[in-house]
Amino acid sequence: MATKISRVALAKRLAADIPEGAYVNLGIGAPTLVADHIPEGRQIILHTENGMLGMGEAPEADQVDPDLINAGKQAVTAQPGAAFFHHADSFGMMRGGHLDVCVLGAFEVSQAGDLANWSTGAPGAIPAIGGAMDLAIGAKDVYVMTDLLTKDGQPKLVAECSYPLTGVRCVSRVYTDHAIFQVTPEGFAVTERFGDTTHAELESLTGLTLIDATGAAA
Amino acid sequence: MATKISRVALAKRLAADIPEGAYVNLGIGAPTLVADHIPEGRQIILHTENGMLGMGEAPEADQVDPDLINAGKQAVTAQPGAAFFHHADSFGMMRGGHLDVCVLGAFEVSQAGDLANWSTGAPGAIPAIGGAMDLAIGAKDVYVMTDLLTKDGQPKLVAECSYPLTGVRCVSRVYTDHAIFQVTPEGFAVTERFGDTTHAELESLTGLTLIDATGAAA
Amino acid sequence: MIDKVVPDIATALSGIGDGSCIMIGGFGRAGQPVDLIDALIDSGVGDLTIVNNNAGNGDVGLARLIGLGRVRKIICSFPRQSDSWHFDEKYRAGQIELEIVPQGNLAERIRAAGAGIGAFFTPTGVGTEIAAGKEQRTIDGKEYILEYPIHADFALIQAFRGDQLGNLVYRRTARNFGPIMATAAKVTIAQVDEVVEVGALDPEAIVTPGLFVDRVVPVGYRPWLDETGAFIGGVDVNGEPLTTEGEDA
Amino acid sequence: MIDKVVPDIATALSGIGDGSCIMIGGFGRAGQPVDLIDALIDSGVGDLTIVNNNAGNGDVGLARLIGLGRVRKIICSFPRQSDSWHFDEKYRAGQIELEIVPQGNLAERIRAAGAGIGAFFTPTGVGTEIAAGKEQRTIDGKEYILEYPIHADFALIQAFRGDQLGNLVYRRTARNFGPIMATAAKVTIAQVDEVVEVGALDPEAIVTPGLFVDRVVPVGYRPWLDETGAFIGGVDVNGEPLTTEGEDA
Repeated sequence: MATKISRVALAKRLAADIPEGAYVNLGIGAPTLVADHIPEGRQIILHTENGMLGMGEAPEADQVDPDLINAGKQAVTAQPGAAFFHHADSFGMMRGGHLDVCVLGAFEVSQAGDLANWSTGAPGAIPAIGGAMDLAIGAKDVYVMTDLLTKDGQPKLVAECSYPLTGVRCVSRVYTDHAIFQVTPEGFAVTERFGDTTHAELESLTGLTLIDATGAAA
Repeated sequence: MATKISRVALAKRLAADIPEGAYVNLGIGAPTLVADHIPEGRQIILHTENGMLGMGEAPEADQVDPDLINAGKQAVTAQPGAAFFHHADSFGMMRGGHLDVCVLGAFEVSQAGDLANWSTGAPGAIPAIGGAMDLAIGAKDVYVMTDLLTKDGQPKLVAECSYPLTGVRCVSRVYTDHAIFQVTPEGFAVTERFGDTTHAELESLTGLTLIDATGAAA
Repeated sequence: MIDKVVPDIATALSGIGDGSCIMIGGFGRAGQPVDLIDALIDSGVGDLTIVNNNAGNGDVGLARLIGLGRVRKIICSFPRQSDSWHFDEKYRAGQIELEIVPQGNLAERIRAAGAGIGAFFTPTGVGTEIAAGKEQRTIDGKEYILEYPIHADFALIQAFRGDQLGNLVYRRTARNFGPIMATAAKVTIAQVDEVVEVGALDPEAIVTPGLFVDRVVPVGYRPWLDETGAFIGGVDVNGEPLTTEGEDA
Repeated sequence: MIDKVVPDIATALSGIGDGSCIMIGGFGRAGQPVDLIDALIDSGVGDLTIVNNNAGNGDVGLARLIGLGRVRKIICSFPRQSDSWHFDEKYRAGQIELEIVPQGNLAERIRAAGAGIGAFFTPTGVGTEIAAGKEQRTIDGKEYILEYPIHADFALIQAFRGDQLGNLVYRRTARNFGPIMATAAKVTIAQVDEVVEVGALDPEAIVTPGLFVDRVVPVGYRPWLDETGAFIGGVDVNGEPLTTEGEDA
């Protein structure tokens, strides 16, 4: 049996945790996959911070409307009951804590829930923040969806972030291809392991002391 | 010849100074008279801080709409091109300096342009501010429209206000039944006297040293 | 399916208990959630903190709530009116706490709560009594005082039409405090004249997106509108039917 | 009669001189005032400070303005993109100053300028590089940094329809920065697809009241709309005509 699950399986697993009626912002990249895997019959409402609630899926090619895009500047559609608003209102919704869930990618997440996902801090790199810092504090729950390891095999779950921070103590849960980690005052708690991944392996891969919470009631 | 003009004549005189295309908020009471005396052919747009631009005159009795009122909670109408907005947007317009003129009543105006018009400070009086303090700083020019003297014969133009202040250094001009006074760094400058009022009389009535600017170019 | 429409006013108000902080929309009769306020009175809750522009008029609505001694504290801009006798009496007797806030600062403080702003510098009130004890600062040559957000447990507002998702539109100057109060409360309850199909409200014209609204209760069109929502008039500015001269005679 | 409609783009841009601070609306292609930007380039003005979400894409519009060396400083949230080579080159050469602002703080700072707020405490950016040198404060147990308004001399925005009074409505997510930039500039210039009669825009749905707008210039409906303003499509997300497979082959 494998020690990790696919990106699509992870999107599906994360989607299962988003409750009926939730207002959700899916960050650019992998998190957008979550929208395609919401369980049948469950209604969630997608926010896109450029100014819409009720975002729908991508349109047919000949129906692309350059005035109807998401925060990744991709063409989208509007669902019945959608609403448009300007940038100050849209970011006010996030900052004011009205969204239930933001799902974001990450370079690193620290045990304290600090998030680094906007810059690798490489010398000479041109900075670009966009909505990253707003999204990091933009919902009641901020979920990170990511591979546990970088392509170089480095863990993305760390004691302290080495990359420039996007937000401090903002992540509530990390969905990785190996396991789900809850951020707790005592550090990362593993709530679910995928495949035949063991607790010891997760501790070995991350170099962290992890709490085993897989036996806890859901 | 009289030494003062009527309230209606004063409204007419003030109205003549409001330029074409101006955005104007007329405070509760006497200032509302100004709306009826805008010179023929001149278009101004009235703001009411409860949430409308493009306020029109009072409706016929059977056309009163409780949902269409001014800041004095009187029934009004909406002119073509009117727009409705919420309270935060409406007061943002004022605070942000987007209105050209506010016309307000006053208990006292000081030489420095301080305004007192919300409370006489009587012991035991129940306070009520409403939009007064917002209006006092709510336009590029704040005009006060008032009798020069109280019913007891006390001048409303004073060296320093004795009543609780509504705003500091906020009044640009005072239109009274005796004369028009511009607030300048050197004190009140009389720009126009009504009837056979003399400069000496104005100084006598107010007890202030006044600048005679009636000879200045308009 | 998301359905925020509740069947009746009592259900709409469920969870409001003693000691709650409640924002109530409206300016004059416009935008007053009269049915919700009446039901709040009937519910018997007390020790309330109320946020409203005024402190009640006459013997009904908010005035009655105050008269019944249910309001511990009121945050408002203009309590004293010719017919605010219930408030006046409680205030003079020291039985109600008053926090008076200039109307624009009140609106901005409510908006700040909804938008997650921790505090803001406003020029309104500088140099006046209301600046007493407040932090003052000169920024770019202009003076400001620091004001803090006003949060609430519940907001009771009136809107014109709403849908199952909680999207709301208002009517004319009845919009006033509704859209900002909806953002500043933990639970926002809207009475609407009519509930319409999801998709019937123009997405370009929705004023309060459903995200801010928890419960929607339809109460029928206000008396000066017909059953389609069109204006018919025949009332005074308080919404009371016009008496004919014949009746007066 | 008030008439803010100007006959052509050149008139619309009159008064913009070297050293101006200019806000430019848009997020992606949506809401970009492309005709105004092109005319700004043609006008030859330089030493500009530009406020925009990005720092230009490809070789047109804002990217071209930057490439031509007309921009002294840019205030934006996301300059680095796959096709931001003009900005990248100027930035690496030290020929353009960059003030990077998280997108929500950028929006709120623009809104604050329009609403007369002197400064505000925001939680966005706390504990990050952008908090460096900024005043920090704990309010009600939560940390915030202090941010200041961004004012401009001119705002160039795109709206869908406008009238002679300057009232504007937008189209879908093209609304983005337009309504707030309109409030924050001394002179706001809007390109609209069509000018309609005063009174034709629904007073409940006007997004930018004319008070905020100084000049309105009609430029015709955008390519993905027909002559009535109805959506017809046939373009990619950047508004470029779709190439047929036959043409590609």
